[in-house]
Amino acid sequence: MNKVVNTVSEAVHGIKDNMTLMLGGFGLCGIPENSIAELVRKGISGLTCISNNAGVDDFGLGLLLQKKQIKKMISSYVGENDEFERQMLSGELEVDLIPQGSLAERCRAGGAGIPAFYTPAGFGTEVAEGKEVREFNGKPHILEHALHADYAIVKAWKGDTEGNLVFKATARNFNPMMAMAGKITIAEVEELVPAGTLKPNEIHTPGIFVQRIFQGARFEKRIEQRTTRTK
Amino acid sequence: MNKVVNTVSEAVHGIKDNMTLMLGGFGLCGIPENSIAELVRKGISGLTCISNNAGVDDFGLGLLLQKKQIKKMISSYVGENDEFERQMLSGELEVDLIPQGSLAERCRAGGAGIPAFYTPAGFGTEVAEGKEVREFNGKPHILEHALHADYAIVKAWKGDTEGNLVFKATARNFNPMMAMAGKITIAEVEELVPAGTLKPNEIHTPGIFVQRIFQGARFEKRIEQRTTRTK
Amino acid sequence: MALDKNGIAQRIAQELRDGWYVNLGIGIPTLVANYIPEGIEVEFQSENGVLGMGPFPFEGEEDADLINAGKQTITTMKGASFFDSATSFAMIRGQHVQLTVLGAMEVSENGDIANWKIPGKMVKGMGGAMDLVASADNIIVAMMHSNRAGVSKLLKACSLPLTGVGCVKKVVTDLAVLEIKTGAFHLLERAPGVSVEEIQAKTEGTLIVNGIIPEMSF
Amino acid sequence: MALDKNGIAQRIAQELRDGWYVNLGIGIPTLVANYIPEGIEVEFQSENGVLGMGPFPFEGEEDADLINAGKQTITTMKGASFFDSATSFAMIRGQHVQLTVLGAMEVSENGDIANWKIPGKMVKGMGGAMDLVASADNIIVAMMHSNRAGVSKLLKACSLPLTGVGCVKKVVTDLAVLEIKTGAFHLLERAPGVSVEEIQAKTEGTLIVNGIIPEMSF
Repeated sequence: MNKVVNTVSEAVHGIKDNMTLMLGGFGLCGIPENSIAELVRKGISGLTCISNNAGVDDFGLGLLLQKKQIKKMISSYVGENDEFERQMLSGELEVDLIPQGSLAERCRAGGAGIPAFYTPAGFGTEVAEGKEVREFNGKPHILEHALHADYAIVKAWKGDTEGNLVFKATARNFNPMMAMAGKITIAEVEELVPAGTLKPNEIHTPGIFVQRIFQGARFEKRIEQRTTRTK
Repeated sequence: MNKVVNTVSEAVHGIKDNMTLMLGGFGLCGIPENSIAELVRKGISGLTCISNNAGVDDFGLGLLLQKKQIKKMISSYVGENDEFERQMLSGELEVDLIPQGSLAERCRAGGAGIPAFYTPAGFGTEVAEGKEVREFNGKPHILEHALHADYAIVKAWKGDTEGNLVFKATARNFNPMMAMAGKITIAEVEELVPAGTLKPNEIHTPGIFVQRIFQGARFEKRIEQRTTRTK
Repeated sequence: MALDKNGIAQRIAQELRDGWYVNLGIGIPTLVANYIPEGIEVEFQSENGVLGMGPFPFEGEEDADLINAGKQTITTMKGASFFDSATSFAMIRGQHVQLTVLGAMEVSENGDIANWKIPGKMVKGMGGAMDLVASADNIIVAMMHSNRAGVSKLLKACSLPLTGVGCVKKVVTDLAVLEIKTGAFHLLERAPGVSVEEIQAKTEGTLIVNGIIPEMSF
Repeated sequence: MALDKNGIAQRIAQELRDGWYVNLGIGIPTLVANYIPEGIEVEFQSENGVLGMGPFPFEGEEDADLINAGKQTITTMKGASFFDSATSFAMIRGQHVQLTVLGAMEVSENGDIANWKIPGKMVKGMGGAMDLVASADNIIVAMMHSNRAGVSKLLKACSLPLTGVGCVKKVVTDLAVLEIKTGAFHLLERAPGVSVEEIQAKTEGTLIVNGIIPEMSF
């Protein structure tokens, strides 16, 4: 089952104004930077973006924010982005903040056909407002619903022509769950290899979850907080 | 964090009559056969066993059934075991049959701190009796609760001294979720290697889920349905 | 003449579409893999944790760690992957598998299916069947039209404990291809040489026969 | 004298026990890793998907694909593992992590914590904090006793939007170690040279002082 598309333009074909997208990554780590650049170039707007973070001012989803292409963000942490804060406080941008574990689990649930589940996270806080509360084992939990997206865009280290993916280190993060939850899932990879190259035992995301795959033309892989020690 | 115990006897230490155990495996594939043999030898009885299958008459959990050490089975499919059927139909053995996907998800939920979730599986059947039914997206779902165990016993291909595990092919099956859901998780492995040998990117079950690990003395790895084609 | 098991599998194989992921149950459904139409690529999922199942191994090449959901030794194709049971049923429940083919003891005219239990006699368990039928959009039942006692398996209502309700859309038997909709079995095709009258006689549930019913072609 | 941030971290490190998996939040908690007592082995989890975090890399050895939850470049120890965010929070929610250390803007005498939002002013988001505080059995808050304006952060009730309710069991500040139980802050230890009176003056919530309060020892 060949899933290969040749260009980023072909990969994001069909993404239209006002759609809901999931985008993998944690901070700037493991983000689909080629696809984001293409969405900026194409000027698709009114987007609802489900992504743990919102990039920084001049990289990642920050680029889409700068151009005001995002209508709504569904994230857990957005603290590295001045333009984001400005748009949110001014009311230009809708924001739905979700506990990180609930965000991850809601994406997985969306991909796994679990419409809703109970979690203790957020009980007694703003996050629980309007949500059902139920006690299990004497502890209150809130009901959280699955998340879905028209397109999920993920970034992997290696991928094969059948859409099987392998992630590197902490660049894995939200990518596997989002790959499961997209109606159409686009994977951009650093290295595209023939089917049969990746060991079946070592595949993180089976190709069944991926509809399109391409090798990104260029990965900047910017580091957000370069931290070192001295020898 | 060294999790190594030297013998199977040390590994199952603390397992007592009337406890609840989870045991990995699908059919006879990927079952913790050394630990099962030790439970038979020790004659621990009144056990509640959560396991997808119940072994065959003379191997796997079938050995514990022969000795009537099992009080209750929680499984999805038990069709390969005459003694099982006899004990069940005669009422000697309590049996809770659960859809396979719900069994897997309920074990995962137990390990992941999700007390309950909704699934469409089993709606309108015996499985749904006494369970809450709720509609999501116009489709009825039933509420299923997390499963937990006093001890989870899993079998892996390779494991390191810190309890990190790698499974082989379809011997993975229920083992990773059960490893998550045991208060104490025992892993028996074909090959025990020093920490640092397994690549961090290729570990299926992180050591945090494993409390004890040992290299099994002998693995028969019996094949249940040897099926071949001719050249 | 009524089809044999291989004939049923061969007819079902015509339902496959290029690019589909397919879950085949134990028994007749397993045989479908032998009749994939030319020019079509499909990939087989087995719920015990493999995608990209291949044919049975050659003798001496069996691997105890590599089996299908029927516990049979198998091989894998290029591009295969292994995963745990939770992920496997995420694929199924999340509707990533395009077609499920499974056997049944009974199917009713409203699409109910029973295939896991005969009270007091046989209780093997449902395995993955309840997840499969509750989740899949596209379910084909492969079975004989009547049981060994000659009693119809296409019923007004199932008499056995259900596996799922209102989920079966298509049934392929040794006698016919039938679609289930509007609370009835709609006859689509006859097995070669089998008459509409014979199918009618062997179908307990409501059978709709609309116009001329063609023979299956292979 | 009040402790500095490193002092707070050093005191918290005394709470570590051999064999624990520990999640350290951003800020002061991160510094705890520098003071692991001798003879004790702990492993650090970062919720973005790594177990077995090591020290920061040497210059030139940074890997953009290897960061902690604070987005800082890190290294890994022998026996480390990587996993996705769902698995990471399965560890946290499933109580496989024995200790969580995190910062706070406010803590109340019944164990409520606020650390993610100042309405109208600052909304960075809760990140993983809500999952951590709702799930962990053992939570230590590391923070300054008062904010920059000199206002106590140990309150009768939090004024800011909550991160979690009734979850904090212990607080270590620049002035004191306090246990939260029975709806009050119980003073356990004083920073070297800091008086009970000073701690009392700087604690808005109910403070219980029982007997002689020892100084922290390092």
